[in-house]
Amino acid sequence: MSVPYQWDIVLSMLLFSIGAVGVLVRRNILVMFMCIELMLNAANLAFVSFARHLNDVAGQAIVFFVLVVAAAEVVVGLGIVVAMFRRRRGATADDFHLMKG
Amino acid sequence: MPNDNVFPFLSMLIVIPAGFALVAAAVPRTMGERAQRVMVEVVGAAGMLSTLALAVTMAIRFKLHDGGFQMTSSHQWAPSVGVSWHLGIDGISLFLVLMTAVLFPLALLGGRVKRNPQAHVAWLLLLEAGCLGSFVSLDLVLFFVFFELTLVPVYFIIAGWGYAKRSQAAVKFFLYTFLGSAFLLIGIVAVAVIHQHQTGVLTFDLPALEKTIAGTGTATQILLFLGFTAAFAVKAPIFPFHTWSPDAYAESPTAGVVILSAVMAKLGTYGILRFDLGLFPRATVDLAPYLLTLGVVGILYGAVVACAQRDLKRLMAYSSLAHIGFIVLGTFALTTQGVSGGVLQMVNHGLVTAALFLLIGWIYERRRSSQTSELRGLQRPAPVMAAAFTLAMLASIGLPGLNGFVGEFLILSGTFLSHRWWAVVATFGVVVAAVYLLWAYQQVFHHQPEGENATTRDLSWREGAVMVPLVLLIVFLGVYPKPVLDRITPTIDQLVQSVDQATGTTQPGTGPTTAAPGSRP
Amino acid sequence: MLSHAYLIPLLPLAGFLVLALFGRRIGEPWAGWLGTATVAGSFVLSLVTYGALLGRTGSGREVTDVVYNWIPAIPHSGFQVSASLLVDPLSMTMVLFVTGISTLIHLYSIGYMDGDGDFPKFFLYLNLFVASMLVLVLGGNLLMTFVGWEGVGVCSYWLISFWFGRDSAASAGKKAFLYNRVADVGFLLAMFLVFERTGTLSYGSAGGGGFLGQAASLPPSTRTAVCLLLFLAAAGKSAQFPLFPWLADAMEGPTPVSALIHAATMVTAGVYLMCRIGPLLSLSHTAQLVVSIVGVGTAFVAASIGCAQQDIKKVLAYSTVSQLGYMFLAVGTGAYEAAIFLMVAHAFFKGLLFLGAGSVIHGLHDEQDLKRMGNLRRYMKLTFWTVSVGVVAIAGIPPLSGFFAKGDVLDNAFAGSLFPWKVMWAVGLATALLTAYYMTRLLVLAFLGDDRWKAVVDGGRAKKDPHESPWVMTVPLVVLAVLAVVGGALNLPGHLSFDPLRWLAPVFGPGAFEEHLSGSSQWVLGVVDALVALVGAGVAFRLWSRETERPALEPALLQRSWYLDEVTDATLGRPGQALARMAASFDTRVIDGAVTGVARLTRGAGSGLRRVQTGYVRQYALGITVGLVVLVGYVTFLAVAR
Amino acid sequence: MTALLAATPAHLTVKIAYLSILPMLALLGGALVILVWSSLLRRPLETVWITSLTVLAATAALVLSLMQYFDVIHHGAHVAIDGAIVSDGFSAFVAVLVSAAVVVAALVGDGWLQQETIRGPEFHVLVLVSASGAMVMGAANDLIVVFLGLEILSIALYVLAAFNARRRQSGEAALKYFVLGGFSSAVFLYGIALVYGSTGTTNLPQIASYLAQNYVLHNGMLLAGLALLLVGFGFKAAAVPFHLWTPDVYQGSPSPVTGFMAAVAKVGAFAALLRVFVSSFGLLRADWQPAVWVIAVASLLLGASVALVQRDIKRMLAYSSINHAGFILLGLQAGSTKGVEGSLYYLFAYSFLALGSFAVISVVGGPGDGRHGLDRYRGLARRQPWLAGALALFLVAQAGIPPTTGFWAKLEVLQAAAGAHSYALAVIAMLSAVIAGFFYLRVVVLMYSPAGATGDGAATGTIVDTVEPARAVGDEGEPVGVAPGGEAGSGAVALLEADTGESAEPLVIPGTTGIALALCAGATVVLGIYPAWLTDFAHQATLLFHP
Repeated sequence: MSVPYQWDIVLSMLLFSIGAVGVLVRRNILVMFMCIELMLNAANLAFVSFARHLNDVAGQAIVFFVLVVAAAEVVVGLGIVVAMFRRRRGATADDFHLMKG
Repeated sequence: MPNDNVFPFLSMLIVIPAGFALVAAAVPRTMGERAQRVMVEVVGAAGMLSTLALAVTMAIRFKLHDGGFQMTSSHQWAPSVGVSWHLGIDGISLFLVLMTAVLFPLALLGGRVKRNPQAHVAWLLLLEAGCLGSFVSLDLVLFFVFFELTLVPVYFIIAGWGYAKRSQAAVKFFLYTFLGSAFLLIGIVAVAVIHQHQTGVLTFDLPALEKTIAGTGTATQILLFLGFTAAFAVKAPIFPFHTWSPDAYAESPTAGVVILSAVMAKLGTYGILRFDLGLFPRATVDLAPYLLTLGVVGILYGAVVACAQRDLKRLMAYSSLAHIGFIVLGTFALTTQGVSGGVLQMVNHGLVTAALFLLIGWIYERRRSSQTSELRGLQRPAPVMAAAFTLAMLASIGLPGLNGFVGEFLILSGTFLSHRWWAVVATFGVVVAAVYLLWAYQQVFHHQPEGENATTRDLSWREGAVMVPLVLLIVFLGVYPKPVLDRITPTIDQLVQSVDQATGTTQPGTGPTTAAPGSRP
Repeated sequence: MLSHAYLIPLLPLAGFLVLALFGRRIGEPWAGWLGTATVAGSFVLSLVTYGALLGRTGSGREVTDVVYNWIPAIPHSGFQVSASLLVDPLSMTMVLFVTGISTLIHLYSIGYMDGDGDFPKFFLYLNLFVASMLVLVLGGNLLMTFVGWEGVGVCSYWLISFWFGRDSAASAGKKAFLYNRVADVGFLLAMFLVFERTGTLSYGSAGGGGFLGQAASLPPSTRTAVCLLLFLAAAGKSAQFPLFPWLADAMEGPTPVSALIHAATMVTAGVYLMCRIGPLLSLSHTAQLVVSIVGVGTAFVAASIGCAQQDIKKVLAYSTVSQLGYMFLAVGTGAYEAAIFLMVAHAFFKGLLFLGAGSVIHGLHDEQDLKRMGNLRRYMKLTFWTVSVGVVAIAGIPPLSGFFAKGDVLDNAFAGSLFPWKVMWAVGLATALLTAYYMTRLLVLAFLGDDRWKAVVDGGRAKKDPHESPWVMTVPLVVLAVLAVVGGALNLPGHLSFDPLRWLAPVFGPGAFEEHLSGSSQWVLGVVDALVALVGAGVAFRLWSRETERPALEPALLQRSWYLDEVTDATLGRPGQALARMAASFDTRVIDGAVTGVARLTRGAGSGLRRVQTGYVRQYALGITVGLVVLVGYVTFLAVAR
Repeated sequence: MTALLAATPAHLTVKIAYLSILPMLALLGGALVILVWSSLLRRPLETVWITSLTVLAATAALVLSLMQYFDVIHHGAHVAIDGAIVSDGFSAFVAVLVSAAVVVAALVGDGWLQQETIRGPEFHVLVLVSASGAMVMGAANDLIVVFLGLEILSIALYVLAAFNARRRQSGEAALKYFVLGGFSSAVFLYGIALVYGSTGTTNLPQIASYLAQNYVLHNGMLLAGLALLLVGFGFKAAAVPFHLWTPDVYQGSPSPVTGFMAAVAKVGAFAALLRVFVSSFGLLRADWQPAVWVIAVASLLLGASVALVQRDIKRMLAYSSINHAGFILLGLQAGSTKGVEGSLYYLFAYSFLALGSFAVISVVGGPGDGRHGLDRYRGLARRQPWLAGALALFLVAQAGIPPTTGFWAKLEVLQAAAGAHSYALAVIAMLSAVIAGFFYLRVVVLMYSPAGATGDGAATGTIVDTVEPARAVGDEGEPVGVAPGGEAGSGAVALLEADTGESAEPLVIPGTTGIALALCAGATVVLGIYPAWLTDFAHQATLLFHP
């Protein structure tokens, strides 16, 4: 209770950074998805913390929107991944570079 | 601005060729190739001749002793961006319009193509609309639109009907000019924005802009001047922005090169005269020595390089560089005499180069070559062609009695009044011009012809019919330039006076009582 | 008639136009007769005009005839040029002899050009030439003179390269045009300067508002500059040192052309021009000095070359150059009348000589080498006698015209004080010696000695015997011979009621030099001249009547015209070509190279940048992150910095 | 109708002002109808009907957005749905543009679907949904609504990108687009969070008034949030350095989708970007202008120069779209209403050029939509003069040659840049346009060169000369030959192409694609010759910018 909201923000930033770095360093596409989810949730955490700090309910409502969006995104993303992996089993993100230059 | 005339001459001048271009493009293929060719060429000729008739009517109605714009036509076009359809004609543009209207039908008739005449004719008509539009536009953006519009037809004409390296040449021409226009467009926009900051009105109207821009600071004017001149210098071309021209001229089909060298080059010199002098008088006066130098360098350099050319069309390209140098010289002499000579020379150069390029094109048609090494003794089998070539060549050299001389003389003597030493150096260019042209003539027409050269056909009736008007004009303008000069000089005098007023200078006079020459700073 | 002077040049011009349009259909020989008729008509008209002018006095003898307004008045500078003709004693004298000689040579050409495929075209050019020449001498302002000046130049170009199938003829025509073109720069610059300083280009010498009337009020430097610039033009047209090599090459043209253009008329245009600006020239001693030095120098140099030439026409060509040098000497010493006198006399005897040479060439079936002639007097009697008259005349043996004309020039040089120690006179006298020498050599080699032409095998068969020319060719010979004999009478001082040269004086203005030698000195000088001429002729006769090969007397230096062509080639020709080639390669490599270089650079940048696009999605994400970090870094900087 | 709504008591119900969302509803409704109808039928619905319905829905949306526009003209701008959506000239302009683009995209898609014999309503439904997202972005009055619009737009596009199941590039494109899109969305969302944290609101006008009332110009967190927003927008708008996905995705996606993407996704992204930055963060102009300046310059130059060395037309146009993004950023960088006007005009012009170009490409790509090498365009003018003419027109217009909309677009943004004294930017932009001119022209050259490598010597020389530059570059570097990439069968495909040459199967322009092409070309030329209609529209739209 007595933790200042700034620490929540720092935490969310950390989470966000971990997510971002995860996208950059992990080759497994599913893990990359998870990292993106982590980033989104870091943003959610930030929203909630700010909302509490500002005494504004809107910030908390936003989280629901984000959750829905994230869910939709995952559905589509997984669909694409499945379609891709049906052709090439055990592929990583780095295996897809037909197009470049 | 009120419209001068009940009949919109100038708008029609643009609409007629453009409309005929559409008609020509719409002639169906289904009627058979022969019939289609005839149909298309009739449409082309009808369009160009009616344009010519219109232009002649305008010239007749043109009021003497009036330096201002006549037959103006002003309509809203894109008001929210400050662009209007403002057309007008004065002593500077009148004869360029006439020349354009004369040369297009001749180019069409003289430069017929075998393959796909439909597209050729349609592009030519569109090109004519673009060229005429550029000469009569009094709105900067409108001018730019026409100025750029000309690129596309020329590009397609070169790339479609040109010689071996046509694509390269066409692309080079397009991009080089496009690069120049990029600066012009920025300059145009900047001029309008400055005007807007001062008056709160967004407009590209030339007369309105001249009132404010002519009074802006010299530094600003110089920047804007350079932006405008970049485009014109490339188009003209002025040394050292000319290297597209030998390629483009050499690879163009006959009609293309005639228009390119005779008409479109004038867009550049016309642009300088119309926009640089009117909008940026201070920059003009400050930079005149540099442009004069470029002009003189162009005269000598073009002539010298022409001496080393072995292809008639490339030779003519460098020759044009030299002649454009004369026009630049006259323009930046900033004396009524020099500038008038420059305008006259634009017309003269157009007629003469058109004649020469047509002849070279015909030689190419017969001999499949324009290399001097492969042509020999053509005067024997083709005396009429040789005679026409001689006449055009002598006009190009500046023989008195032919049109090239009067312009050149006015330019040089006008420049001598204000910038003596530039005129002196430029006079030597007159000598070198004779060197390469006579050399080329000797190579191509003299000696004893052998083989194919000996059986070269002389001019056909069609070709003769194309040459006759050019020859008559070349002689007429040399013998009696008065009707032209009478209409040019009032406008030029007004222009030079406005430059003088804006900069607080006076153009030098003549006679024993005047101060030493070169008094203009 | 004075106000209809424009008809004089108009008639040959009309002939030109008719021939240009219908020449081929008119054909031979009627095209020639048409040309001759128009020129003869001009001659008649000029006679009438001349008479009309005689009937007037004082300033009435200067009539300006404005045909039309050529270049209308330009605002501010007031530049305005009319197509105007100036009818005065000087121009009418010129017109008279130009049309007269032209008529004769036209007539001669009908015979000479007989059978040429381009017969009508020859007369076309010839008529245009006459018209231009008449415009030149009648022009009422510098620009009109320039019109004629260039017109005769271009006709000369056409006529020299008339047989353009021969490379040498084509090149010679071009050479002539280019030399003249170089000189024209002087004419143009002079016009600019005159206009700038006086506001007009009209002559108007006797106070007609022209620049000559203002001559006295001009600063000396301007006067000198204008005179020297015009002299440059004159030196080109009249083949003065160092611009004379073209005239020798010009002999490639048909002989009537050489006679008319390159001896009698066109090449004297420079002298005419200098006489025309006499009022100005007389006020500039520097210019006078330059003109006379160049004149006498050219006279001597050309005469020396003439001594070693083998081609009959080249001998005559250098002789012409030399005689023109005399005329400039006269002009330079202020003796304009003497110059005009020599010009007219020279037109007679040099025209005669050329026509005679043409007759020889014609008779020998296009043989021009003196060493392959000989003993022609047996076959071509009339030609021999008329040519002999010409040689005696030009050599300066009394009482033929050459003696009086040349004597006049030398007397003036003797009396003049421009240059110390009579150097001018001495060099002039030496030239006279050479003149007599090489002309006699020509006569001897061609008409005396053995029938050397019989030994020449041309194309496997011996030459046919020479024959005398038809009457159309011999009549002009006879007429000119008569004129060459009696021409000296033109200037017999003060004994006739009408003195055709003295009346020119007003044209030249008050500054013109007036000969003030006593009668006895004139006699002495005349005797010296005659003696010198006889010595020269005698030496030549002795040396050449037996022997035809004397290498010691024909050194390469003289045969090759003092190597002037070689020097020109080395200093201008080849460096010029090298410059053109260098400039062309500079154009493609440097200027165009810069353009393509920019294009290549852009393309290089593109192909470098595309490597960033690796195709790996994680690297793309990295790219976005880098952008993000930079942006955040930037805003952090902003927040901290402020 | 608004009057009626205004009459209802405000406390009883959230004021909806339906007209402001009706265009979106029309699109979504159309999507729903198609979906429901086709699932109710036993047999799959004929594509003709689906297309017709889509066009109908889009046309309805177009009419409704025009009505919205005139409503705004007469009654002024207003907000709706509790301030979440705004109805002003700007949103109406975007709605008009998007719905018109949908009409074209649906027609092009129809032709492509028939060519590929793909049945089913999904393509059109996804297009409609995606477009509604773009429309939402144009009308969004709240950062969260922007985010929602962005996601609606994106998620549908991810699927569309993967739509060509037979091509592996299609899947790869979708994957890359999805991963990177998700990543940037997260960044964008975090940016919203930071802005929310600093200003206490996500409502755009409220942010603006907050900034106006509080002197928070040095708030690091706010600025960081702004930076993150810029990243998110920059990604969707394909601005350097957030552009890296663009070439791959444009190349891999089915051609009609690429066209749609280039047009609508850019419109949505830029619409929101302009509104957020100019209207809400306008006071921070001085802070973001330099960043936008750098991004614009980078986009202009990189887009133009890398496009120069491409040998695949879709990839080339992808880089060209990056270049265009740079031009549109000129308007943003000016930070003025004139700038917004310029950008809007540019978006309008570019959308139809992109749609048209990719429509041609989808036809030329042939069955399988796999052949996009530049060689494919050699001699096209002979085989298909109309197709070649249309593409030439679109390319020339993209180069900015008058009298086409492309020219007026450049004039508009240049005016804006000059008005903001960004002359250096203007010069760089025009230089990049010249570079761009080269590669547009290269395609034109190819199309108008005689077909077949075995033609007469002159013709071959021409082609070699023209394509030479690109080839030379490809050779000197690593073999980055874009031509069918590292694909297994690429060599064979290339060979096949080279062999068949001109005598390949005749190209058939599907009727619907033809109509679409005519629409695009007509818009380009007619609006180029009568520019006043569109310039005034953009001008008015900006004047009626809310607030």
